[in-house]
Amino acid sequence: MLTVENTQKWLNNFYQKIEEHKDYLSELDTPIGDGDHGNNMMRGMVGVKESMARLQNPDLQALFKAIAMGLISKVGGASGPLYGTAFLEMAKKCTETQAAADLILVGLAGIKKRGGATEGDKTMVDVWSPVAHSSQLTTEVIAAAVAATKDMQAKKGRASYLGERSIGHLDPGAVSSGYLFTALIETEGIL
Amino acid sequence: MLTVENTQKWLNNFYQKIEEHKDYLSELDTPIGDGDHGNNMMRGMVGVKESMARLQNPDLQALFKAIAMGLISKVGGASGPLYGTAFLEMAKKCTETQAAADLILVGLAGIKKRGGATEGDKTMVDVWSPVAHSSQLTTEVIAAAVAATKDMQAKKGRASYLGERSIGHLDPGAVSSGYLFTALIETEGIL
Amino acid sequence: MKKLGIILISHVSEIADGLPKLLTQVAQDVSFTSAGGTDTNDVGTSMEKILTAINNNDAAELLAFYDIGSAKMNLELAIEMTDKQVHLYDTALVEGAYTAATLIQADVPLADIEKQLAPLKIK
Amino acid sequence: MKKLGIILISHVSEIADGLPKLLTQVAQDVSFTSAGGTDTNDVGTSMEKILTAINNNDAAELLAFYDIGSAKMNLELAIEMTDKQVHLYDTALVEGAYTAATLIQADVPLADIEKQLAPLKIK
Ligand SMILES: Nc1ncnc2c1ncn2[C@@H]1O[C@H](COP(=O)(O)OP(=O)(O)O)[C@@H](O)[C@H]1O
Ligand SMILES: Nc1ncnc2c1ncn2[C@@H]1O[C@H](COP(=O)(O)OP(=O)(O)O)[C@@H](O)[C@H]1O
Ligand SMILES: [Mg+2]
Ligand SMILES: [Mg+2]
Ligand SMILES: [Mg+2]
Ligand SMILES: [Mg+2]
Repeated sequence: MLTVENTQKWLNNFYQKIEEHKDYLSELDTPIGDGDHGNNMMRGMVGVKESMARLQNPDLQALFKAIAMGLISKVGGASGPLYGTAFLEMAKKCTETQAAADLILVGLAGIKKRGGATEGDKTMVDVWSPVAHSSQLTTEVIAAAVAATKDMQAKKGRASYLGERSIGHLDPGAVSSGYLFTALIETEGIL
Repeated sequence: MLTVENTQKWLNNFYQKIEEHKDYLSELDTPIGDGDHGNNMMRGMVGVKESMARLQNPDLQALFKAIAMGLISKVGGASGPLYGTAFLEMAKKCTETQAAADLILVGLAGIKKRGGATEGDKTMVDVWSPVAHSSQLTTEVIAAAVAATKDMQAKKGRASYLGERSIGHLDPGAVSSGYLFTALIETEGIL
Repeated sequence: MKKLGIILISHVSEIADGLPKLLTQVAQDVSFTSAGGTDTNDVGTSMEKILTAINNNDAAELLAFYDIGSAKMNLELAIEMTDKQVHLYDTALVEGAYTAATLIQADVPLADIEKQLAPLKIK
Repeated sequence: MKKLGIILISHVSEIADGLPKLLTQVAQDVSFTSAGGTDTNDVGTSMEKILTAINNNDAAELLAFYDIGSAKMNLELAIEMTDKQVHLYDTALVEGAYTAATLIQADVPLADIEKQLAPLKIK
């Protein structure tokens, strides 16, 4: 069950993981992209932190919106509107249900709508979807989903220009999404 | 028969016509183009004048090359490489024949090669071609060829984007080509 | 001023801001606004900049052209946040915008403009 | 440095000079040179500037992309005046150059690059 408090903790934990793995994410984005995913996400999470800090006694919806706008205004790359739309959709849904599984599901739908990608296209969808559909979210589920992007051929995003040559590399957005859900598992009281 | 002397006179006469009709040519280029044909040709003819002035005792080939390079380096629009290529082709041919009819014919071929336009596409080709193929070049031949572009639909150049809407306007490059050949008729000893 | 305006979105501010120079030549009466680069002017796009380009355009109905995928996503987000009517085209950026500008200037109706844009759809 | 380079021709210098910013991000080892505007930096193209862009490119074999028709004519003239091998593509300027840059960086052979450029041919 997501609350204002544990959602803030979750995002702060995600911030730390992005900070820690920033260079790795940009490295992953170099052979099959433009090498900025780590920097993009770091800027985005700084935006989220600032955005959250400006809130005064927010409800869950206001919090999700602030997270979304932080990402949308600061990332600058595809992952900004994608993660941003996911959190916007969560903001819409969270007055109805606060169950993590339900909110991840609407987030996934938002990402799919925004980017037009589906499962197997070697994008963050390939982590969001197995996570959203897992009966019990574990680090193994996440690790398997992230790893599976390695053998996929990219059909969306910059990596898709490389066709078959995109095979053999992890998708950077899948890896950062893995951190998001690992941070979720690590935050007490959500699952 | 073209000589160094009468070719210089011809181009100087063309310069004057361009100077006189500069605004009209740009006006013609406004509804079906970008409104710069007069300025382009004026810059080009200043280039030709400078280019010719730098020559010392040129032969006809050197003169044609200088004319071509003046146009190519100064016009900045489609008419630069088009007129330029016409004069480059004349430069190649003029060691073999100095008859105006022959040289206009190779000039026409150069324009067609460079721009890919053919008769009826509403371009300068529609003046060069009737002129090149006329048994006797008169101002009537020129006037008729220029006027005929009015009812044509443009298939090449900026005007072609307008499709049927290009009908009803004279082609600016056809009009400037009309001046070129009127200047030729007016230059004694060429025809 | 024409009823239809054009907005231009690129990852690079110089491209977005340079395009109106090409287009104004053939479309003096069309309003062009552009959004290029991130909010810190790095390579990327900014939803806020796109929204500003939409709002600053003199026309109420806009044709939008962009360079690559992530620009489209920020564009769509901006479109969801404005009251203006914005038509988004997956055509070649420069060539699509050039074609549209020429046709708007000549008062061609939107349906006919879209017919001429169709073969320029490449993404 | 890659064996293939890219030259970018636009009527507007900002577009020609801005494009390498977009492309270098995905192709750090490709040489990009550009020619935009006339010799007096007005809207248009300059055969001499194009020739300079060809000559200044670090690669001996080049892929050339341009915006609209008259740029192509000056480009062809420049190609006739250089010893370098220059391949001219009638593709969308930005999108064609982006695709080519990505593929050159990944060491894709020219024949395969051309296959991927084919659907982007719009002029
Ligand atoms: N159309 C899309 N649908 C879903 N995810 C996408 C799409 N395009 C890109 N992505 C995700 O975004 C990641 C790249 O993000 P980032 O590097 O920040 O953006 P950019 O490619 O604009 O530089 C990819 O690894 C992929 O996971
Ligand atoms: N592909 C072409 N073949 C032949 N002539 C052409 C072509 N494109 C344009 N023209 C001629 O060039 C003229 C326009 O010249 P100008 O205005 O100087 O160039 P631009 O269109 O680049 O501004 C047209 O009126 C037409 O006669
Ligand atoms: Mg990236
Ligand atoms: Mg990026
Ligand atoms: Mg013109
Ligand atoms: Mg022009």
